[in-house]
Amino acid sequence: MSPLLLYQLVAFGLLAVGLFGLLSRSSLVGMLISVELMLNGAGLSIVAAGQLTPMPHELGQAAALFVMGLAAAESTLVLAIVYVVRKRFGSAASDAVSELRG
Amino acid sequence: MAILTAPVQALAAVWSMVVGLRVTITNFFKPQETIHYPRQEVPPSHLDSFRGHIELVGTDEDPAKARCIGCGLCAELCPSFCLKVVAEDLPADPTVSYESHNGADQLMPRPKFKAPPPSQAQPRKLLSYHLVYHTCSLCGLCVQNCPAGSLRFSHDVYLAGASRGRFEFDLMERLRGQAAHGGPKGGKAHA
Amino acid sequence: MSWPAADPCQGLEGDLYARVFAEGARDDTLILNMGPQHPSTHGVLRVLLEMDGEYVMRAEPVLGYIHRMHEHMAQNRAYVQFFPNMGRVDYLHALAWNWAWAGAVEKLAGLEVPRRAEYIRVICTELNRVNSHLLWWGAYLLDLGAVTPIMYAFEDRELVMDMLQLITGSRLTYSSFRFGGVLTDIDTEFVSRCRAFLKRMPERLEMYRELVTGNAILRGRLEGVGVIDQMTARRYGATGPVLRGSGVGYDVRRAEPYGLYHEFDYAVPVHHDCDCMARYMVRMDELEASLSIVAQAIDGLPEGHCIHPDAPRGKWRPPAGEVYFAVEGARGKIGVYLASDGTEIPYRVKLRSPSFSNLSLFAEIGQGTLLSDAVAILGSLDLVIPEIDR
Amino acid sequence: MAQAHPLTPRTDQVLPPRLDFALPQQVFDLCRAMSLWPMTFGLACCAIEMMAVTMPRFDLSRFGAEVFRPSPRQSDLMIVAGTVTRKMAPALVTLYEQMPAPKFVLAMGNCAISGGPFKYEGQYGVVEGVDSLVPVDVYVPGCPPRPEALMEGLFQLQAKLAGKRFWPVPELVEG
Amino acid sequence: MNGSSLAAVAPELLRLGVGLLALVGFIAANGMLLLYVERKVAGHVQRRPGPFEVGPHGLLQAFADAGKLVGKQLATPAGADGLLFWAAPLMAFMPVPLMFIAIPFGENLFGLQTNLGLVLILSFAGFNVLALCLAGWGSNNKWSLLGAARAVSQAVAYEIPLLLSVLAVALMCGSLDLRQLAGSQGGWPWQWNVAVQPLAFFIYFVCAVAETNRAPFDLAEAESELTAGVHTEYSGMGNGIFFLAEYANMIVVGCVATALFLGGSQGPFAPGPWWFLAKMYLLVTLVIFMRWTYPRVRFDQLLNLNWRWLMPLALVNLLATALAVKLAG
Amino acid sequence: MRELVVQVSFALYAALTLGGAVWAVTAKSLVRALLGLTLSLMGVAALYVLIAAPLVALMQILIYVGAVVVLIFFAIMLTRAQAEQEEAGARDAGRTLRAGAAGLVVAGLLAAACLRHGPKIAGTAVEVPPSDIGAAFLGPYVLGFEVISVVLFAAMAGAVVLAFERRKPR
Repeated sequence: MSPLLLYQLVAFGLLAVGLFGLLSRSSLVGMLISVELMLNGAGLSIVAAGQLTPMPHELGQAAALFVMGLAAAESTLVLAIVYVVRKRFGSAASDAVSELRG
Repeated sequence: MAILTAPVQALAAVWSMVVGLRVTITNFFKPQETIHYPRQEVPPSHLDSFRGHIELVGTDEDPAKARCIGCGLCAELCPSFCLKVVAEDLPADPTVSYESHNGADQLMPRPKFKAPPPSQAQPRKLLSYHLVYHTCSLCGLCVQNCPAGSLRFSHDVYLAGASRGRFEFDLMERLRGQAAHGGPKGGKAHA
Repeated sequence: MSWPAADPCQGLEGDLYARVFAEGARDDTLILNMGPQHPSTHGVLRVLLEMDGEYVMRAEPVLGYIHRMHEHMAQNRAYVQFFPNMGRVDYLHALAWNWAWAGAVEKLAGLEVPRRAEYIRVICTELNRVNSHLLWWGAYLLDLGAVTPIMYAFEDRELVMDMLQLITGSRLTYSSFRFGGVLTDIDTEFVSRCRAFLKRMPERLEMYRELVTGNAILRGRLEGVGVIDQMTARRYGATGPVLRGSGVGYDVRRAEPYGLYHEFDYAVPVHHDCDCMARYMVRMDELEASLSIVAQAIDGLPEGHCIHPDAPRGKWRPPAGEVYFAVEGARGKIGVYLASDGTEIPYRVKLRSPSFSNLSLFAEIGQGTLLSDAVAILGSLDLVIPEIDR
Repeated sequence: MAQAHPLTPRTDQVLPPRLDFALPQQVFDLCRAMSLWPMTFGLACCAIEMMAVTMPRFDLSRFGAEVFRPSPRQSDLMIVAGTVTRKMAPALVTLYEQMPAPKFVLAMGNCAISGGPFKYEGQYGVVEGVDSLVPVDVYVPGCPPRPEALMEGLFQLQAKLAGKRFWPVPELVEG
Repeated sequence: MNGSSLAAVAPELLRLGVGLLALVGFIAANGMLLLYVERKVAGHVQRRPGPFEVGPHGLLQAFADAGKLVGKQLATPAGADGLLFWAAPLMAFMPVPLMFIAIPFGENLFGLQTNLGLVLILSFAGFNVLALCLAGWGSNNKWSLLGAARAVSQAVAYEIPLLLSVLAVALMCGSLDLRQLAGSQGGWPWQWNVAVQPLAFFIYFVCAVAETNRAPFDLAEAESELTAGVHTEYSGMGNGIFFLAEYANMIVVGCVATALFLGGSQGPFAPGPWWFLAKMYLLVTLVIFMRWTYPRVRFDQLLNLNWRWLMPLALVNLLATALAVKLAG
Repeated sequence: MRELVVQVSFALYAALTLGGAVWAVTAKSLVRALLGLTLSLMGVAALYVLIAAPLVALMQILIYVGAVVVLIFFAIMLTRAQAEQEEAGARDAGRTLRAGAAGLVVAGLLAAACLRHGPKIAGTAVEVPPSDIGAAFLGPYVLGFEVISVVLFAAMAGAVVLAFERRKPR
C-alpha cells in the first residue's frame, strides 16, 4: 500500500465519522463539530495528495489553508446562528427549527 | 472633535498609568515598615495603653495579696458577666456569689443583681476571683469603677491556645505567680 | 444556651430566599449567590443576583448573617453597660456610635459635658473617621482589583490606631466615651503624635492621588457607574457620603449640630455627579476636612476635666422620657432613639444605622449593570455589614 | 455544648488525602506548616485585625501565610474572625467541608471562641463557640486580639503541625 | 521538523525525552522562582519584606508551597465532569514545554532548529484558553463558568492585535525564525527592533499581559468579583499546575518579546544567554509590578480597548511597516 | 529503523485522529465531544508534520484549536441549558443506523475508488518554505486568497448582524 493511500483512507475515515455525526446528532453544535471533522478529512486528503505526489507542493498546502479559512468563517456564522436560534426557539436542537413559524 | 480629543485622552490615560507605576517603584526602594514580630516587638511602652485581660493588683506591702475589697462591683458592672468574685463577709455570712445573671423566663429578661450598692460595700475577704476572658469585651468598666484600684489591664496580649479553657483565669493565682516571679508586667491601673 | 435539638436552619431548608427569588427567572439567566462568603461583600452580606451573561438583571441583598441582637441587648442591661456594644455595631467608626449613645443618654438626663471632653471627642471621632475612610479607600481598591493601596492605607491607619490606643486602650472596637465626658484624657504624647500625623498626611494624600485617583483604569471603572440621583438617594433615606455624592449637602454636624462642631471651620464636601466617582471624591475630600478639624481642635484644646466630676458612674437611673440623638458617622447619619422608664435599664433602644439605608439603594441601582459594576457600586456604598444587621 | 451539632461533618465523610506518603510525612508536615494559606473569611470586627496582620506593620507573609485565597478549595486555614450567627452557621460548615484536607481552623476573637460579649442568657442569634460547628485547632482570644496574637496563634498551629516552634518566644508571651 | 529528518530515530527520541525533561525542570524551577519573586516584589512595593522567615529571606518559601500543594487532597466538586475537570490543568501545562523548544536563549542555545518558531509558539499559546474553558465548564460552578466566558472573549479578541503586531516585526525581518529575528538586531538598545517598532512593542506587551491573564487583565480569575474565577474549584496540585502554567506563559511571552523586540541574546560587550535571560526577567518583573499597581479593568472596557485602539493601531502599524519595507526594499 | 518509526507514528496519529473523531460524534456531553474533536485535530496536525507540512500543521493548531474550537465552546456555553439534556437523551436507534450506513457508504465508495484508480506514482514529501506558500497565494492563487478574505469578512459581518441585539437601557 502506498503511503498516499493510507493517508487517504484516514481522510475517508474522518469523512465517514463526520457524516455519521452530522446525521445522528440532534443539536446544532454537535452537527457543527461533525462538520469540522469532515472539513478536516478534506484538508488531510488535499495536503496528502499535494505532498505525496509529484506536483507543486505549495498547491496542496495553500488549498488546506483555504479550507481552514472556510472552516473559521463557517464556525463564526454557525455560532451566530446558534445564538439566534437559541434566542428565538429556546433550544439549539435542529428539530426545533424544522417547522416554519410565521 | 472626538477624533482630536480621543488620542489626547488616550495619551493622558497612558501617562496616568506611568505615574502610578512610578509611585509603586519609588515605594519599592523605600525602607520597610515592618516590625519583625517574634524577633522584635512593639515597644512595651506602647503597650502600656493597650488593654489585655484584666488582672489583680497586689497591695504595696504584699504583692501576692490583692487590694480587692471583695465588693463585687466589677462583677455587677460587667456587661458580659465574665467575672466571678467570691468573697466572704467579715461578719459571719454565707458565701455570697455576685455573679450577675438574669432571668431567662421572660421574653425580655431583665437582669437582677444581688450585689449590694457599692456605697455600702465593706471590705471583705476575697476568696476567689475568676475571669472568663473569652467572653470579655475589654470595655474597662470594671477597671474604671473599682473602688479599691485593684484591677488593671495586663500586658498579656499575645495570647493563643489550644482550648478555650486556657482563657479562664484564676486571677488570684496569677497574682501569686507574678509575685513569685518578681514583679508584675502589667500596665497601669485606672483611677 | 445550647443548640435546639433540631436543625437551626429549620424552615429555611432549600434556601427560602433563593426559592422565592428564583421565581420568575428566565431560563437563560443565571441565579448567582454572591456571599455570604465573597471577597467583595465585606463580610457576610449575601446578595442574590440574577445574571444575564455578565449583566445583573436583579439584585437582592439578604441580611441577617451577622445579626448580633444589639437592640435586644440594650434592653437587657444598664445604660453604661451598653457602651461596649457601640464599639461593635460599626467597628470602623466606633467612636461615632459611642458618641451617639453617650449623647442620647446625656440629652435624656441633661448631663453637662466639659469643654475639654467635647474637644477630645471631636478629635477622636474625626481621627476615627479618617481611619474609617482610609480603610474604605483601601478595601474599595481591593474590590476593584488593586492590592497595594490598602497596604499604604494601613500604614497610615496604624499610626491613627496607635494614637487612639493611647486614649481608648484598644485598636478597633473602642468603648472609651462615658456619660459626661471621656474615659481618658489626652496627653502631650498624643498631641505630638497627632501633629506629626497631620504633617504627614498631605504628602500621603498626594501619593494616593497619583497612584489611584488619577489612574485611567480607576476613572473608567467609576465614572458614570452607579448613578444615584438626588431623588433616589432621598427616597431610600441615604445619608453620609452617599447622599453628598448625589449633590445634597446634608451633614448632621451642620444640620443638627451636636458637640462643639459649630466652633470649627470646615467644608462639607459635595459632589454632583451622583456616580461612584463622586462618592469616592466626597470621601477623599472628607479625609482632608476631618484632618483640618483635628488640627483646629488640637490647637484650640481647652484646659479642664475630661469627664464631668459629677458624672454618673456605674448603674444609675436617668429620668423617664424619650430622646432621639443623631451624629454623623463615616457612613452617614447614626441615630439613637431611646425610651427610658426611669429604671436602671433602657425601656427601648432603636439604632438607626446608615449602612442599612444605603444598602437598600443597591437593589435598585444594581439592576442592569455589569457584575464588575455591581461590585464597584457595592463598594462605593461603604457598607459595614454588622451595622446593617445590628 | 458538649454534644456535637448535627452540622458537624462526620469523620467518615472526610476523604483521606489521595497522596499519602508514609516516609516523607515529616517533610510534608513542615511544608504545610510553612505554607498555611488562609481563606478570605472575615465575619465582623476581627476581620479588620485579620487584614491588619497582613499589612506592612505586621506582615504575615514573612511566614508564607499571606496568600489569602477567596476559594475554600485552595485554602488550608480557616480563620473564623468574628461572630458566627446561627444563620451563618450552615454556610460556615459548608465552607469548611469544601476545604480539601488537611485543613485547619483558627478561632479568632472572643466571639468565635464562645460568643464573646454576645453570649448572655436570652440571646437568640449567636453560635456560642465555633468549636461546636467545626473542630478548632487554635483559639486566639481578644476583642479583637492584637495582630501579634493572631500571629502567635499561627505559630502555635505551625508548632502543632511541625512538632516544634521555629521562632523565638517574645518576652511578653506568657505560659 | 525538517523534511529530511522526517523520522526521528531512537537516539533522537532519547535526546528529545531528555531535552523535554530538562525543559520541564527549567519551567518548574522558573515557576517557583517567579512565585518567590512575585511575592517579594509585592512585599517591597508595599513596604514589607514579603516571605522572610522560611529559609534565609524566605528562599525556601516556594518549596514549602510546592510541598504543601503536592500533599493536598484533590477534591473533585460534586456534579462536575471529572474527566474535563482534570484534563484542564493538563491541557494548560502540556503545550508549555513545546513552546519552549523554539525559543533561542542564545546564539546556539535552543531546543529545536526550525524556521517556524514564531508560529509554533503562537499556535500552542491557544491551548491556554481551551484549558480555561474546560476548567470553567468542568467545575460545575457558576463563577467558574463566568470566568471561562470572560477568558474566551478576552483571549480571542487579544490574539488578533498580538498576531498583527508580531507580524509587523516578522515582515520587517522577512522571517518567522526566532533565531533569525533575534539575530538581525544589534547589541545596543537603539539597534533593537523596539526602537524601530515601538508601537508594535507596546501593542504586543499589552496583548501579552492580557493573553496571560495577568492583572490588570486578570478578568478570568478576578478574585474580588468571581472569587477565583475558573480556578475556584481547583485544589492542591490542580491549582498548582495552573499557577505553574501561568508563570511559564509569562516567561514564554517575555522570551518572545525579548527575541522579537529587545535584541534576543544580543547585547553590548558580551552577547550571550545571560543577556537574553536578563531582558526576559526584566520584562516579567515589569509585568509583576503592573499587577501590584493597577486596578482591574472592566470587562467591556477590556474589549473596547482591544477593538477601538489596539486593533486599528496594529493594523495601521502593519500597513505602514509593509509600505516601508516595500519602499526600502 | 527509520521506516519503522515512521510507520509506528503514522499508526499512532491515525488512531488518535480516528479515535478522537469517533469520540467526538458519540460522546453524550458536547464538551467531551469537543475534547474529542480537539484530539482529532491534533492527530491531523501530527499527520501533517509527518508528510512534511509543518506550516499547515501549526496553522491547523492555531486556527482550529485556538479559534474554531474556542468558538464552538462559546456556542455550547450560549446554549448551555438545553445542550446537555438533549444530547444525553436516548438516541433514536434507527436514526443512528441510517447515519452510520450513510457514512460507511460514502466513505466506502470513495475508498474503493481510490483503491482502484489511485495514482500509482508516489512523490517524496519535501518541506516547502513558508515564503513559497506565500508567493503561491499572491501569485497563481491570488483569486482564492482574495475570495477567502471576502468570505471571512462576510462571515464576520453576517455574524454581527445576526447576533447583534441592542441591550435595553435600564
